Amino acid sequence: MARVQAEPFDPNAELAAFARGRENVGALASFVGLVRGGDTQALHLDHYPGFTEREIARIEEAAVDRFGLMDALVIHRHGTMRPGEPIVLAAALAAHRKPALLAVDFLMDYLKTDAPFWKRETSAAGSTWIEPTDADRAARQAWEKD
Amino acid sequence: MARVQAEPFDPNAELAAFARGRENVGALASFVGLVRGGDTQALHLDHYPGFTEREIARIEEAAVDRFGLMDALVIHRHGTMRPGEPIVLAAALAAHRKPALLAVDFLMDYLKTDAPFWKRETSAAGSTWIEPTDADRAARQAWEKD
Amino acid sequence: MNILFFGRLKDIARGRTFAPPVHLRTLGELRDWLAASDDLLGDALRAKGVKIALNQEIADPSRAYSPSDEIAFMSPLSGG
Amino acid sequence: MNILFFGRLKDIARGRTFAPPVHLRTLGELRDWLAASDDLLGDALRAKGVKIALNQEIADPSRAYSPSDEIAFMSPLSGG
Repeated sequence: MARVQAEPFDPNAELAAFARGRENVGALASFVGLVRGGDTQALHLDHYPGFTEREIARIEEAAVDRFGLMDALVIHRHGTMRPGEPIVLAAALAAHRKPALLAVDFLMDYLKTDAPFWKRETSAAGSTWIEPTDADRAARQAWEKD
Repeated sequence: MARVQAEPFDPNAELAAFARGRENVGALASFVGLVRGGDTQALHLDHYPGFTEREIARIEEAAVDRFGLMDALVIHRHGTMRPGEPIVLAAALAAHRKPALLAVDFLMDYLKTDAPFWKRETSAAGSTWIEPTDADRAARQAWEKD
Repeated sequence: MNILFFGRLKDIARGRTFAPPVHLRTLGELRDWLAASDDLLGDALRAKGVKIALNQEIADPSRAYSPSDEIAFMSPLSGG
Repeated sequence: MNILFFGRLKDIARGRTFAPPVHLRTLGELRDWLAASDDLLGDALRAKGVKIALNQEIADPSRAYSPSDEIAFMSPLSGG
């Protein structure tokens, strides 16, 4: 399931709902990305309504197919977030451990470079756009070689 | 924190407590291993009281050092578990995504081969010991090459 | 035609509306026409990693568009 | 001396207590003496991946032990 929302969410409540009532699951892997503190006062994420949701659903489907998952979950916020707040939750349910962990890594690499979001950070020094680094692109490309 | 207990636990409540009140965390990765259903009626895990806790703490420390984690968490059950129940929770808090995900993979690989647990499965056909496979050992050894 | 800008490009376009001439045919021609209208916008449109979406699908600059299309110029994505 | 068995070895030892002769000195000698007491236990003690712990530390068969030690023979571990 792919969800994009402005409202804060509780990753643990979402994970509990995601895993509830499943049969034969052996592995649940998950990742929560949070707004780091330090200099950051706020993080702003723009999205492209409609397109963003569809691209995330496409990334999820790719993960489910590639790793033989029982299910995948991505919840991604847009709008303004404060330090400590969750930005993104990615989770994978599988029969076994390795596919579940690999799938979460894959989901995050693809979300980083392929999901239509634009990230701006506000600190005391002002507001700056954050764009993907070469390392982000390399991580995404490594999956294409396998 | 390393905990070994006979009582069932709620992975999401544990994750929430683990992440609560942290400063400057950007990434929380986690893995929950559950008793698979199918033929399995119950899973029994023996441990070596004292030794098991210490070995898990040692594996956690290795993960914290190696990946520069802010903290690591392992909760592992012993005793008798039913399908659907969590066996193990491993989690890592870090500033960034990749170290958190790698640390969880590392924790699970080491728990599998180095933590003093012995696993027996009960099905309609009887009760059998489950021992680590060559693949488990290879996964553990791959970390030593890096 | 609905022209959208995202990320850094949105800041630079600043809500302006553009009325591209009717003789333009491809997304690349539209991009070049927009770039010529403003140096800052031109630099940003030619930056590494800028993508174009035609009706919410990533599209090549060689693709033709029609007046009813939704066209988005997108700065490098940064989700996750 | 406290001798413990874990995993498959525990099933085979079945709660028996062992009184090894006092002339034994190393963990390896103790293992061989236990193995000689019972074919099934012997096979299981020589299986791949069996480890010995001396006072809750993994130890080599060449290590000497004393009567007050806790010694554990452990079938291959399977946590996680």
